[in-house]
Amino acid sequence: MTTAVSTRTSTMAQALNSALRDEMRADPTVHVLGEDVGALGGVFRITDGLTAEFGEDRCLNTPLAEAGILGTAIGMAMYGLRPVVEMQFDAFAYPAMEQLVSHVAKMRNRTAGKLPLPITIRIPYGGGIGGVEHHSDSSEAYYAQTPGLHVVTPATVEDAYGLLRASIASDDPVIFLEPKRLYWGKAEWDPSVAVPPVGRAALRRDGRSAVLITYGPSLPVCLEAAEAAKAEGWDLAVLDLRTLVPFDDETVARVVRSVGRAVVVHESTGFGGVGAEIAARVTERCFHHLAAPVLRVTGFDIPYPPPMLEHHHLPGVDRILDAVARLQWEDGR
Amino acid sequence: MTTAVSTRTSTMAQALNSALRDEMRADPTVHVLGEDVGALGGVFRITDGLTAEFGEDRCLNTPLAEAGILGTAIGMAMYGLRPVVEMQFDAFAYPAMEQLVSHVAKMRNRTAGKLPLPITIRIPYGGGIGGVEHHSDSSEAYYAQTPGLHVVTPATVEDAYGLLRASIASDDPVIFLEPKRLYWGKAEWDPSVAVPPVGRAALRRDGRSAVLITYGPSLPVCLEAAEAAKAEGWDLAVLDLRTLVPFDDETVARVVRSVGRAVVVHESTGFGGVGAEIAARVTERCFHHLAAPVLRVTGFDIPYPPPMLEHHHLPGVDRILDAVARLQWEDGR
Amino acid sequence: MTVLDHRHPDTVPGWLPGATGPRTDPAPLLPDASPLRILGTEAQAKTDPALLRELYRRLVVGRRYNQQATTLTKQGRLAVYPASTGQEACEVAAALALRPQDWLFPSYRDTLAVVSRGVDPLEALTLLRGSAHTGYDPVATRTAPLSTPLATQAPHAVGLAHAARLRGEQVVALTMLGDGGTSEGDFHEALNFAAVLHAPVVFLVQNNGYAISVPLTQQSAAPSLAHKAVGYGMPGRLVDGNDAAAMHAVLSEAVERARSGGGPTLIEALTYRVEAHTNADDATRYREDAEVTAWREHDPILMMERHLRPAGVIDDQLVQEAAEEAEALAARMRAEFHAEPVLDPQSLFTHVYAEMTPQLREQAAQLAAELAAEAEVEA
Amino acid sequence: MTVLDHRHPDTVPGWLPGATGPRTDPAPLLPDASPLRILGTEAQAKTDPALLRELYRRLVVGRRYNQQATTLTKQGRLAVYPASTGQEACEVAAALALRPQDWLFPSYRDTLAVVSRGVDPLEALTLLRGSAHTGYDPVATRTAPLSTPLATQAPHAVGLAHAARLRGEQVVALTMLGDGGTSEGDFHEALNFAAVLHAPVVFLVQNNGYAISVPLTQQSAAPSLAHKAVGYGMPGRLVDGNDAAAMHAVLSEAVERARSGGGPTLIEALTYRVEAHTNADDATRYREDAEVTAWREHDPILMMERHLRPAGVIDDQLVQEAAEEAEALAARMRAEFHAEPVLDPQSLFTHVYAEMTPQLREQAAQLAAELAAEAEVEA
Ligand SMILES: Cc1ncc(C[n+]2csc(CCOP(=O)(O)OP(=O)(O)O)c2C)c(N)n1
Ligand SMILES: Cc1ncc(C[n+]2csc(CCOP(=O)(O)OP(=O)(O)O)c2C)c(N)n1
Ligand SMILES: [Mg+2]
Ligand SMILES: [Mg+2]
Repeated sequence: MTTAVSTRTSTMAQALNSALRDEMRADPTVHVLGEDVGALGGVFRITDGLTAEFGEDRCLNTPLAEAGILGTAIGMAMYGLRPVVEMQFDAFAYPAMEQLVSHVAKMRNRTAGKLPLPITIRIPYGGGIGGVEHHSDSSEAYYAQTPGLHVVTPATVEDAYGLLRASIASDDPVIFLEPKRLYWGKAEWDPSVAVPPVGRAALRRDGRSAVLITYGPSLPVCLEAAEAAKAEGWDLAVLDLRTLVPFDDETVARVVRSVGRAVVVHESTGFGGVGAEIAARVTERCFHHLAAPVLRVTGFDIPYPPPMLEHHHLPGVDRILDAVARLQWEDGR
Repeated sequence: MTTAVSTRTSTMAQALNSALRDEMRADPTVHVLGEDVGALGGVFRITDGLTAEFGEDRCLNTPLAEAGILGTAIGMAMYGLRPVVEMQFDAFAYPAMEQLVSHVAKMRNRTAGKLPLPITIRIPYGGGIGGVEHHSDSSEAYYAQTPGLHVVTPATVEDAYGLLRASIASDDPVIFLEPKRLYWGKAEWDPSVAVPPVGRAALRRDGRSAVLITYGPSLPVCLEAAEAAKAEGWDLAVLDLRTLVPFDDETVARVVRSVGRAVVVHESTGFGGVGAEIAARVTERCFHHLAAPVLRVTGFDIPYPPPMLEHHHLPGVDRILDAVARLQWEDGR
Repeated sequence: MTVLDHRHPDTVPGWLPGATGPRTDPAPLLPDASPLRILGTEAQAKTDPALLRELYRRLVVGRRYNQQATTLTKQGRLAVYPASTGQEACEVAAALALRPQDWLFPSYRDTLAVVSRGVDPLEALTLLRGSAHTGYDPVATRTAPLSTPLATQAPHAVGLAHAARLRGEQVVALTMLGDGGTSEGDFHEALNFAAVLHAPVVFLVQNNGYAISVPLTQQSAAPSLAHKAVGYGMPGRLVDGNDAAAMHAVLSEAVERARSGGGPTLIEALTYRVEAHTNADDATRYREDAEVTAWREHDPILMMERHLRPAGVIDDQLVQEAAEEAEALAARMRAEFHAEPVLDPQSLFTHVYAEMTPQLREQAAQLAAELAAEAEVEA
Repeated sequence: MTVLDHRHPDTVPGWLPGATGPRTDPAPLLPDASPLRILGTEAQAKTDPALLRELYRRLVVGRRYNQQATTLTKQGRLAVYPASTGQEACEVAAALALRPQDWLFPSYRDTLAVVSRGVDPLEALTLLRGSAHTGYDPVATRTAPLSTPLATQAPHAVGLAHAARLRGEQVVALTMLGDGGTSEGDFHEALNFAAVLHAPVVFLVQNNGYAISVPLTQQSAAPSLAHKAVGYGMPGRLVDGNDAAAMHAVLSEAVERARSGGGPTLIEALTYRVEAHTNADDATRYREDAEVTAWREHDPILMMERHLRPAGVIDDQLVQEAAEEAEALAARMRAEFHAEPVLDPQSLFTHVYAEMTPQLREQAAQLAAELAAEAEVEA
């Protein structure tokens, strides 16, 4: 696979674009399709320049119909191609739900392995960008509970590049969730480092008081909270799951056992959210190591609010620290 | 509202049919629509005789398109009608996902209460009936995590009648999940008893050792397990949630605190399932009353298997008792 | 005897063995070869001058509305604005063709139609301002919320029209979509339901040549989008979407036909999106200026002036009155949008359900406590 | 220069200001007024007798297959069976019109087409037996899994055909749907994608009059389902679905047109579901016997015998050979299906992903332990 050597500084959006370009160069069976992915380069410019370099046959502007896009990608994958589908926004992937649940997630299983579908479905998700309704949904729980799908969501520029390449190279269908509000954050990263495996969490910050377990759009706010917690005398670890399915039980359990207290943080609604699964399985595995119940800090159980009110909905540093404070410290830190 | 007085013995399917008929008689704005709900009475006969009694205008055979059915029902509700939609099977509700999530669940909220949608969406769900693929999905978690929806699922003949009437009468949209494999179970019930409120769990069996928390299709197997547990010296309580949203925290927490041990049982896949939410919130609320982590007994994390293998997938008495045995009894019962 | 006993009076029941001929005659359902035009044709003289003047006045005001809204985005007073500049004839004709009891189901680009129906711009634009999802009362205004998920409003229009028909009320539902929206499954399902139910619905497709960056040729290979109608058993109409008189004629005919039990109609209006998709879009990435220039020549306001000034239907006085009304609206918009909206954080929790759930009550209390604490810190 | 540079060669780029005429001529896309027939027309004499005999043979075998499968349900050897009795002409013609490299995308009712393509009934029927979701190798047989979610297979056919075209391989995808399936959004989206991509796909709609209990009049108000084609810019063809010769002619023409770069075709075959929806259905609830009787007279096998015996194309020898082949197949089915299938519980966990996840490994171990414990108890 052709990869640059020196490190570069770029936004997450640019890193995603590089990942697509590098995979398309490395593997002629990789095809991109979606709404506006051609000359426009997608509304977030993630596919910028791909049609120019690879032609319309490799990067295709489709008609405006998400079930049709995913259904067409399924057929392409059945013939040996490796489609990468762009859904324009989280809420606009819902029309493809039947194709996703009844075919993408099940095709390998219902054909006893004869028809694997190596499709990557890129979905810009989450809020915090002042988007109007239907442009800020956190839809990860719909996908995480559907057997047969891998669910990946990067939180750093380097992971965005590496995990997207890993997802495209995977022989399983991958829901690749891109945190919109991190698209424009710049960082220095090394495109030549080994592609991280799907399914492994990353400890972003070590700590001895408690661990914040999070992913995607909520990682930066958790790191901020951990910084602020020092003033309160808390030394917080921050764990970035990176992959929701398959879940990295090993790493998560090891960290939780070592600190004995955990708070799960995500911006999607709490009830039935991925945080419930994390809290439940962590408790199942670490019950006697826990000094307090695993708490959750999430968006409220409401439809995503209008832009001028979204800051009330999204978990912030204070809300996270309030939860940490409720971790029953009486028995010491 | 006209209701019979004496008790009757009927199947759950017949009780649901009575509930529809009685609501349609009581309220002229109640309209039924869906595939085959007319002359055929639906593939499960739940709408049997409704077109004959109320005419095609009140019970409508629609074209074969679930998004169109639900979208049409939304428009009817916007004009003041009270539509009851029948989805033919669980997996065939997926095409309506966008209408459900982006409109049904949000319309009241996005119009500041000006456009409530009193729609009841009936969905026969779950397995155990030897159905071919796509006919046995347990899809409750998709709905339970979507704010704006109520999610109701009866487990007894009497509740099927009462909860369906309550759901139709509700001014909020209700996902009414009907456990297919309980359709043909007969019981004596009293149509004249007060309609149970949406949102309240029912303790089906009291016990002092531990509580099995369940709903819908898994209630009978939990009661069986509780019976069998006596031989092991366990006195198990069985709690039937009846409504998943809004969740009856009060009753659930009270029962769990009183017994100190809980196992959540449902047939849908475990990862990201409703059981995760139940385990997480029970633990949050009852941590120091718990002698053991809340365990989950669920279907495996796989696409629903073919009929000849489904018995391996579905939680049975033994699998439930195995979990009860893991509730760390060393500190006595 | 029910409404549905003759849900589609013209069709014979299914096919018979060895049947000959289609179930119904497709000929009357097919659109004319060329889009309907009135301005500059004989039909112009037969059109009520008062109507033409009213359309002109609304066009001018509508154009100014589009310009002012775009300006407000530059000043950060609107989060985003999808202009209907160049498409005003479709927008105002849609508003004018409806009666008060009729319902409008607009898409996200159709705030002008909503305003032209009488909704205050401040209320019509809350979605794009970011202050509320829907700023007007849909029931009081007979105007559904702006629909962002494309084509999803179409089945709503069918259901509402069907419900009104069941109640014996003469209500018509008009839904507006774009060319791109016709590719969605919901469009197909809505047209089929409307035809089968014989519902009083009018589907207005504004074919403005693009779905964001995707040109029509990558969206459809059909002779015209109006040709889709025959596949559902409803008439398809092709009209010059920049000819306000033609737009009003085609829409009024379809609306009144629906009202009188004639069933649904699909209308394709040929128009053009002269601005970028929204203020956030860069149209130079996917189209040539020459194309835009050509369409600016075919501008709906220019067309009216070109043909109606010589005919004396439009005179200096009307031009001046229209300009003044337009400026007054723009001034009001500037004033209203420069005031900061007052928003209640607790509104996050009201209207999720008829009654707050116990869980939402907990969460509302949590937010209230957080805000109280913040206020303390600030004090 | 790419395949997509001329994804739909006939359409002009969008509309021009003041355009006249549709983008392309709709006339050639519209179906003929009457369904195509060959049997009993002059065209019959022009048809290769060998082909007619082959079609007859397959019809007879197909009918017997349907009868035997239905019998197996009564004996509990199949969980459920949706018979294609009366529709065999569509099923066998579809199989015969394809070349080995072509792909078939069947719906749940089309196991006969799958068997007629050469798949063993035991493998074709695992879904309905309940032993496996898909019993045959889709890649080896160029036959997609039976699709139960209606119309969802249609976009798969488009994607596969498009992929083959991108690779320069002359592969055609034929997808089969029912009249009810045409109401689904996926049908619409698939046809539009096929037309826009100019993909080598053939859409065969078997209009058998019903979607379970719902008659065509409650499904569509169109002059014919074939008339939907013009709305996508592809030709629509109407054919007598019980005339095997006509079915084969229309399908072959469409398949070879697609193969030679002519793009997709929509075919509506007029036929009838003479049995109930499945063995579990009670058709007396929603239709009259008289209707069924009329169609039995128009039976595809009867029609061939009626017209081809006098012409000497079908003789006693062929009739007997076909009957013997049919009986042989039935006997094999009885034998094969009376053996209990051997199933591996661990197969629940294999093939969910390329590699078992850690969670699935735990669950597989749990099940293995449970089964071991059970075995012990039994021992
Ligand atoms: C279901 C859905 N998919 C995608 C989008 C994102 N999107 C917003 S506008 C747009 C283009 C719409 O084109 P068209 O229907 O022609 O309307 P126009 O913008 O030209 O008025 C797209 C793809 C959406 N809003 N809804
Ligand atoms: C998406 C979806 N909705 C509903 C069903 C349930 N269902 C199975 S067959 C059927 C009727 C199909 O009618 P048609 O398409 O005409 O095919 P036919 O049965 O006549 O062959 C229905 C509604 C389904 N399988 N898939
Ligand atoms: Mg457009
Ligand atoms: Mg049919």
